[in-house]
Amino acid sequence: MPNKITFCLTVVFTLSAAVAAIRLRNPVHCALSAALAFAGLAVAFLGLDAEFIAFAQILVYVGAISILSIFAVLLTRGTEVEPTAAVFSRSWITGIAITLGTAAAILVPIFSSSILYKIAPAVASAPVQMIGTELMTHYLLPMEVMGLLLTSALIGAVVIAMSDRPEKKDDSSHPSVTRYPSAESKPATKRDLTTV
Amino acid sequence: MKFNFQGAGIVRGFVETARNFLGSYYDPERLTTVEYPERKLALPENVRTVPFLVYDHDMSGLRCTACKICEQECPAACIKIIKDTVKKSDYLGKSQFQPQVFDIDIAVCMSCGICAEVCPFDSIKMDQVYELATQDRFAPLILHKEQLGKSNAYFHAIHPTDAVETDSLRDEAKRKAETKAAADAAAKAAAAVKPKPEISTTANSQSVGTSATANVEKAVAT
Amino acid sequence: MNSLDQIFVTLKQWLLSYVPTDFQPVGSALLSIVAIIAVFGTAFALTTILERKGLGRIQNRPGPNRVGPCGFLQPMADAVKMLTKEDIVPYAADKVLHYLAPIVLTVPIWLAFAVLPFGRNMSAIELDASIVFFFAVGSASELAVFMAGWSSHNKYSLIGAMRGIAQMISYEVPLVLSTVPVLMLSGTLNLNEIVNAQSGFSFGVGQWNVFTPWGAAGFLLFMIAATAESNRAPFDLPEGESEIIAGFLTEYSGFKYALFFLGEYLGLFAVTGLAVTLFLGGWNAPLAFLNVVPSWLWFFAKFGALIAVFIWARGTVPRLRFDQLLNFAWKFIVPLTLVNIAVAGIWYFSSDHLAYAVRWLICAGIFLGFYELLGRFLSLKRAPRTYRYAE
Amino acid sequence: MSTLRKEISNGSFCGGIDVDSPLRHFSGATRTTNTNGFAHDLLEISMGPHHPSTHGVFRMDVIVDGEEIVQLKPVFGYLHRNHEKLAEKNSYLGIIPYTDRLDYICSMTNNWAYVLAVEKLSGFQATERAEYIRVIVSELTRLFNHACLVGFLLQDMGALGTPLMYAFREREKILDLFESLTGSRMMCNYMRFGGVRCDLPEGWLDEAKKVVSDYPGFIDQFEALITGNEILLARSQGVGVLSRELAISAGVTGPMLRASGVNYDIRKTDKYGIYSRFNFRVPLGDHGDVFDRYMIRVLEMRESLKILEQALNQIPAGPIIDPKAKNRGLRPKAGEVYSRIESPKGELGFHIISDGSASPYRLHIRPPSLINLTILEDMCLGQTIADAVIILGSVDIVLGEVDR
Amino acid sequence: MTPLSYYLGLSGLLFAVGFAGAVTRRNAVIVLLGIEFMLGAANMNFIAFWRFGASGSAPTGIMAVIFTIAIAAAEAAVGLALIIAVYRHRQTTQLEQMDSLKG
Repeated sequence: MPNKITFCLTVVFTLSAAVAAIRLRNPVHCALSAALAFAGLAVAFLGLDAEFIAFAQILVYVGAISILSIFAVLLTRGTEVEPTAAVFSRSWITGIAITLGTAAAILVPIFSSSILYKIAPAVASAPVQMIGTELMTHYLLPMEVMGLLLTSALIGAVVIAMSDRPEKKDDSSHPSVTRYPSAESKPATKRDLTTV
Repeated sequence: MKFNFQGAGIVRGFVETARNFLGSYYDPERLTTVEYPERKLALPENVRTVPFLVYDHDMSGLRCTACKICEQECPAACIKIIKDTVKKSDYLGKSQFQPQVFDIDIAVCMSCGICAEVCPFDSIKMDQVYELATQDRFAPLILHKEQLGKSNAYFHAIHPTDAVETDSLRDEAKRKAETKAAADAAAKAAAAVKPKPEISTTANSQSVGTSATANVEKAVAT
Repeated sequence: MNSLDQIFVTLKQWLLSYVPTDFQPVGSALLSIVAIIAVFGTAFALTTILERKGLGRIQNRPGPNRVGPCGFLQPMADAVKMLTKEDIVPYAADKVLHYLAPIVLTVPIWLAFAVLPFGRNMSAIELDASIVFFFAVGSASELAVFMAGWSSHNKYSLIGAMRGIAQMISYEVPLVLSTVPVLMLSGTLNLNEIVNAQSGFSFGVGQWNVFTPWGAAGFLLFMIAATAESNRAPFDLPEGESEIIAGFLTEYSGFKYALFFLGEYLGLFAVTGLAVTLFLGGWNAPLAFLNVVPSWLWFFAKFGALIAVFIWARGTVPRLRFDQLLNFAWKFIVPLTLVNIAVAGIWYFSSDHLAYAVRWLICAGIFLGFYELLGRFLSLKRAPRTYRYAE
Repeated sequence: MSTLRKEISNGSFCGGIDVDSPLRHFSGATRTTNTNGFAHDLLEISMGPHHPSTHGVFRMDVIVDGEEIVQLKPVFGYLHRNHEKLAEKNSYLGIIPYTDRLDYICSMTNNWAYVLAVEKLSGFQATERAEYIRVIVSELTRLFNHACLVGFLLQDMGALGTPLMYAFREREKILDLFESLTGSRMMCNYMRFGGVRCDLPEGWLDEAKKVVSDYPGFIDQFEALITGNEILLARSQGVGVLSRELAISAGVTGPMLRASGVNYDIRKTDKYGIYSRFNFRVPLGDHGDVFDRYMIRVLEMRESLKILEQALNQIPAGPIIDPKAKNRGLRPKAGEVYSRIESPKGELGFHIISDGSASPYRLHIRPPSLINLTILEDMCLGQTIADAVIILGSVDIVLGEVDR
Repeated sequence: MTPLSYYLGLSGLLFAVGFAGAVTRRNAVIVLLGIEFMLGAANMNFIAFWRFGASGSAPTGIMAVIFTIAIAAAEAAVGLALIIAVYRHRQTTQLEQMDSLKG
């Protein structure tokens, strides 16, 4: 029973954060709510005894992806609220309709399938040691490919986002200043001020 | 000896701060703080804060003659003097004015000491009190004659060198004045046989007084 | 000896024996939480005063010594001041985020202490992947810094927040990478097991990771990254008070400011505790005969020593500039951590072929070579100069 | 990553400001288009007058692109106290305490500059002993001014007070000397036309010799603490470069000018006072950046110590003030004079016009801080906010002198 | 133990919410967030089926999720970089204004 209460709380938390993430007006708020939703998802993973995945989920989604999206929002002046967006607008109705439609399409089959009410085996765990061994044996090729993908994604992201502006050559070079006449052309003041 | 591996400068800095940290436990050079309200540093003799007025014996012996030189010379114009209406005899026996009002606004005073420097009567000197904070920014910061007046003994206590020098000068002047007075008295005694002695004495003393005043006035004018 | 070592464990079990069996997990957790909050809350108060006193001594002055005996009640006075101050929220601020930011910073940090082994049998929860958990809960602080800076609606705050996020992201990479050699050679992500792996003695000296070349290098790199990660000088750019007032904290006052302060120190404590666990043998005694001293005392002794190093650094070095900070991370620290991983590999595979001392020298030599090389590369344009004189 | 980071700092800062927020107008965020045609958001930051590192009530109106400065306007005048106009109502003697308050760190050199001008105007000559005393107190002033400056500079760099506290520790010793000599630690009001106000107290020279002989130890300690520090090198080398030409044409003087490689020290060129008698050198920098300005000050301290050693050993006995010189009620004959000295901050000049009355007809001060400050923008363009702070610190301004 | 269907229900709802966000929002960043939600929902399924499946001893579902998370990270990095690149050319992140293939 406590399990179910925890689970329900997690569901409410995750889903409301997710709804907030896609419906709030200010994109910064959206990104922050998304971080909350991802964290809620990680809690759900914990409930499924997948500790490593839960922590990885937080590390990657909360620590990296939501920060990245915040950066993207700020870099694109995304904080400017869409001027016409009312709190409740026509897109809400569309959104609710789509959500309900999709959810129905998914959930009706799930709940009509009796086999899915099965009870989990008492113990199931994937210790980190095992995950590591699997990654290095059965899943070696996918892991290598993944490394390649991440590297290329890193390079690709940098290249795409790179500015076209030429980098400054040297921080010791000083912009030439023309405000003052140069020392040579300065007319010498002849007035002798020390005469009393 | 200089090691020039990367980060050597930072390491040297760490050594230096560690030396200071450890030194603060045994070397007074490395812990220079004087914890003020409990411990106070002895003030050097020359220290000056705000002016005060010197008197001999008691307030009636205020040396100030209300000549207003300090009032005029004060760069910040923080001195206000009103002359008394009656004259008193000073330590030389001369008849001098004393200030009826002598106010210094120490909120304005910048402790430059020019008043003490220009005073021809060694009357205004620089004090050494420095705990002058008050709750009110106006009235308590205007020092009146009563607060400003301090004894010659106090002057001796805070500026011994200056005070001794001043006293010797004054003693000298007094001695001269006394000799002169004695001579005058002798002359008076000698002249006592002559007619109209009172008038002559009065005229004489008056002329001394006026000439002193005239000197002061002249000094002010320049 | 054993009873003193296990005194807290025994105490907890004794207390739990009064709790009904159904509630024992909850009771156990609560007891751990109370203990952690009490210990590290006190450590926070103590650190603030000791830091101020230490900095004072470094700077030839005694530091705060007015409140209570030797000034040790100063944290109480500070707390009273902080709590009674007016809590000012700027008119244009995003009120909700402004309110939430200190909470988001402070709460997850407490979680990090759950996995640290403070002594023999003394970690609040036993997790298989405890170091991943540690870094996962630490990632919330970036969000908190952003929330604080952005919601304050102040330019200095925003600059500070941007600096803060970029800095934390950049230094999280070397922070994690510098722990990798330890994980590699211990073969586990579990902090308790990492401590156990360092529990042996050779010639009476503890087999701590820091006594190996990769461990020493990793420790250095970890400490640098930890300094940056916890926004301490010389990496205190997000708050750089001489440049951007107080950075993302500019618009905070009163209790919220105190919470930020608390959160930053807790973050520092957490990474320091991790450094002790990973490199300094956790709660193990340095010398075999010192095993009589309780294990938790060793942990906190090492912990205090590392905190003192942070304070020392704060009193010594000036602050970096922002681009230099990032260059330092990406062009110096990150490559060195990668080199260190390789060094750890060499160390591991050469164990059968080479004598200990030779192995040590080779591994240290490789690392120091790269260190010097990368350092030169980083400071190409800079050198001490000579000056000429005119008569 | 570095380019990504560059983008992060580019234009992102206005992200925080909503269109409909009242701050939008206040922020002064402006949209410009660069050559590539994509919008950059520039942010105007008003650094000061309440800012931890503007050295007083000074404001820098900075427009930044990310953290890079594209425009900087120094705004000063918050500490204007009307010194030049006040002088027209004051006696010649009464002006001296006001000069203390120009550059309130170095009152001795301010006194000297003014007194020298009046002496030139009225033809007084300071006595031999007074000249020596003047040199001694001025070089002591230079010592602690430079020590404070490097301390403040490192404070601006974020060194959390340690170098500053060490500098202040030494400064206290010199201030103690000044206190026992003049009665005041900072507002000395010491020099008079034709000499100085009071003679050296008993034992003062020995104390001064002790301070001077201990001082190199402090400089060594200070340099060990920070000069080789890689962070200092990284922060200051190549930052805030002031070219030789610009420095000359902008009228920059003092250590700043010498850091740019120009051999110009009024102690050498004018040989005012008795500086021609002393053997000392003028250190010159080649790069004109913040590090050179820092080092020049450190080296100048060592040269000042040489002067002090010579002066303290050679000082003759004799009167401290020319008996013919008149201080109170001075009325110099009508005329005009400009006199200058090498104050620790640069060329400090007093231009006095007398109409024969008891107050100057006009008095104008050439404050080195102000003139040196005028090129702040040229040094800061293209640098970051953090650099601007240390560049300002390396200029060595005192707002009392800038605003007068 | 919470039955499997509960987890699948959460997964389905999260997927629906993410899908609605991806379809209805105009801001490209938030569309990306919606897609991440859908990925997260899929991960949920993997984990749930692994936990309730017979093959508890082999971490198959875990493996799949590890790779999904890595892909999601790469996708987010590239996607956001693309958004920034597009913004630089068109000064907008509103998807409906990105209606031209010409850069």
